[in-house]
Amino acid sequence: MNKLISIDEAVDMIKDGMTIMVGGFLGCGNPHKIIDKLVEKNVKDLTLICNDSSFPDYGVGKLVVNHQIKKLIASHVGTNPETGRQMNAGEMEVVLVPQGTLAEQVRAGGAGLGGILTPTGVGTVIEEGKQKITVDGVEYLLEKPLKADVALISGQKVDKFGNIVYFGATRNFNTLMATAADTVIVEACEIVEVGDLDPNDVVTPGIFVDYIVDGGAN
Amino acid sequence: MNKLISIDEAVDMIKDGMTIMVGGFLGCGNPHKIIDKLVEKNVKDLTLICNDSSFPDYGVGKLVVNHQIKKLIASHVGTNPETGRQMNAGEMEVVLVPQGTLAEQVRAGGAGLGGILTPTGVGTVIEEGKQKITVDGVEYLLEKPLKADVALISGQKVDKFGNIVYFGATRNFNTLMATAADTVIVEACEIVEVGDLDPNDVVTPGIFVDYIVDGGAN
Amino acid sequence: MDKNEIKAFIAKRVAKELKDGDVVNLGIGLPTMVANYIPEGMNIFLQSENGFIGLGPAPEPGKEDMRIVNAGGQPVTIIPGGAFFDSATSFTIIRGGHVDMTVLGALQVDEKGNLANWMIPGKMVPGMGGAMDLVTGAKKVIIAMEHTAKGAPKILKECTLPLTAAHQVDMIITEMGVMEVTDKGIVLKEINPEFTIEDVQNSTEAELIIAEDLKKMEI
Amino acid sequence: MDKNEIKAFIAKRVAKELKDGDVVNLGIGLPTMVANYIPEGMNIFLQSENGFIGLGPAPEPGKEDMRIVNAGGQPVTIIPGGAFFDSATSFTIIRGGHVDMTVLGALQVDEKGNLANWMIPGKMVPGMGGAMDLVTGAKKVIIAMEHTAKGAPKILKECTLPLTAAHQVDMIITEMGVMEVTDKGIVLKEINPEFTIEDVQNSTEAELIIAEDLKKMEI
Repeated sequence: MNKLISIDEAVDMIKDGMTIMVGGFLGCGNPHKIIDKLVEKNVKDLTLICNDSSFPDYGVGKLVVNHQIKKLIASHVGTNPETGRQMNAGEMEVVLVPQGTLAEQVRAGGAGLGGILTPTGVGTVIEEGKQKITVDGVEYLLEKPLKADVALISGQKVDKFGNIVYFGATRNFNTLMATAADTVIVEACEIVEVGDLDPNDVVTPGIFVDYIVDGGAN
Repeated sequence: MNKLISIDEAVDMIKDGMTIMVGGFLGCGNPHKIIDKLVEKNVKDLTLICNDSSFPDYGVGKLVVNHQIKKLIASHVGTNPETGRQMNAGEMEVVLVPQGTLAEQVRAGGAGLGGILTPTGVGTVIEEGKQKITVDGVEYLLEKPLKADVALISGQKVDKFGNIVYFGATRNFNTLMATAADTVIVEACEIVEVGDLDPNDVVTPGIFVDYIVDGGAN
Repeated sequence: MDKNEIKAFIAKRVAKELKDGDVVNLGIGLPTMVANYIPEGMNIFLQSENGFIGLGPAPEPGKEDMRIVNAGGQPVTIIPGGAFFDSATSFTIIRGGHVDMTVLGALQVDEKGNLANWMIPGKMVPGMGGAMDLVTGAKKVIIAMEHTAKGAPKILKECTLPLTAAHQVDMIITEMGVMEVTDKGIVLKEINPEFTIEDVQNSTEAELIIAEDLKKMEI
Repeated sequence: MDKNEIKAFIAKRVAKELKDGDVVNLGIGLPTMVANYIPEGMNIFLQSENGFIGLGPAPEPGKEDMRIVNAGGQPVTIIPGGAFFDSATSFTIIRGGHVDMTVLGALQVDEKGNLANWMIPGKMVPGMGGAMDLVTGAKKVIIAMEHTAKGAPKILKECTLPLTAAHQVDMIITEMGVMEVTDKGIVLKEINPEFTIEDVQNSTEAELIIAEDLKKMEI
């Protein structure tokens, strides 16, 4: 039951062609050390599920710049010009999803739901190819769950069982992605002993977490 | 912006025939002082959405014993014999819902979703009268959102803006119901000043809470 | 064996199914007793659907805190490394496949893996609580129960009571043996040496398939 | 008025729509400036869709913490009484109707209340971020923008760019006036005295309905 592994061991679990989820919002809450190692090891053809593609030199943006992403599922790509370039050049497939829908899709994947009905996107191009379902006279889009092979998340304080406490705005998609992948790896700013976290304060229970990497203060 | 009111003022907002949600699980996390006052004022014909009907002499169970509930939506009623008696005698309508579905229905109500698709209940009597939707070859039940006129919840530490921190297993449906009613009233075990709670520790943000009642230690 | 010995025997055999690191949800009654027989040194994380993981033993008398109770409303404790959460998270864990094993009792279970344990129409309608989600979402569903109810079989060709879930039961453990529910039917894998195969079949409505390597049921 | 004065003028007029206790989400750019003009003594709770409520001003130089940033990734602060949460909770607030008002810019807006502000096909495809949810879920949607783009109308009979949301815009505030989107069309409710009704109509493709009690736009 030792969940502590090295960054190398963590990145070795990520193979060419895998689907990965990465927590974070414009880099805030990205697991930066793991991403840097992923760039170094140059794992290819990844499908990346992330809120955004961050900036070219910050967080997940580096994976795009290094041409490691085959397909990106995100809500916003405007802060990384390289994403737009690769998208327009046909080098990378980009699926744009409303942010609240993306959050619910990841959550549904983790919660064993077959999907959720959202009013967001009705009457827009977002509804193309999707089932529309009317409930009590109102139209909704059926949005399907998302899952991944590996979720790479970050936490502020993490105990050795994987219980996570977050700080500030780093939480974003990290809590959701922790539930929705076959393998969940958390990069911890600080690792503490089991029992050091108040069970009332834990945000992500450790049962969701498979491995812990010491990321040091970010 | 003063959200602090008396228990009398709180209960005066609940009128005969209203739909109320009450947080708690077999009484744990029920807003006990508000419930006692509701019994005293004898508000009638309520539709109650709660995980269960607790015990006859504890929490929401008292509302059942006092014949104040016209319709109960719950996942479990076995600990309160009076619920079964009224149900069998046709004095109270009882809708039994799987607990995880009830949680998602309340959450969907608060989150503006048109519903969720769950595998729970497929092939059982629970699917009667419900839309079945197949996603990627798997059958799910479409479960609709639930909302209420008033949500009565309880919190451990509550600041004067309504930010809530919970203790132990009292959390259960309280977080969800805080999002899903027109008026949300929290019974606080302890009331603290704005700024006393760490924004990283808040579980229910104060914007969801309309009124705060001082419940004292439960 | 008397009633209590039978229950303890079943609970002990269920405990042998546990694997280190498992997240487990135990139903009320006999299944709860499984917690007493977790092998030494094994880390098992008991989930309580009312809102936490890391269910510990009952508190010492006088130390009860009614804010920390199990899904039956009884005061309990939480172990170091545990965590409290709300009902949506609790059922994300349950429905989302994050519970490795759930152990539940049954009124009836059948050869298709159907389970009925939440109501007897017109007589007992306590509600399903979290059982429907548990049986649907847990990776492994074990039914732990006495083999018959007052002599009447509970393991049937087809359940007659309203179902808790269809096609979800993986294993049935009784005082008579250990059975696996397969596509072909119910396979008797282990037998309590106090009984013959005929005894077990006579107490079972469903036709049992006898495992080629039928073993002695040991605890 | 120069560009900056125009923007400040619009932001000041938007600020007059705020009510004590409102939960407000401000888009990037001009809408963000509204925060500078919140009336004294009024409690407004700014929601940041990346995960908190109680958005405060930029920190002092040297006190930036990259773990506390706004939806544009810029370091900010949180006010006392604020709270951090995850993206699911953030959009429960947004989609669930718990945001009283959102203020956003537009590429195009039309007389049916349709809004286009997230892409120009083949040219600019930044993604919708949280805008589609905000426009769908907020109780009141205000478009705050310059009335025209390089002289070309942005308030149209029908949007030609891909929509952000259909039928959701409640109010349009520009340097020329304040308009309400109604079932009958766009009603000019206030006019900046620097302009005539003809000026405003000439800068607007949609046919304006002039309010009977047309008022002077004041800030």
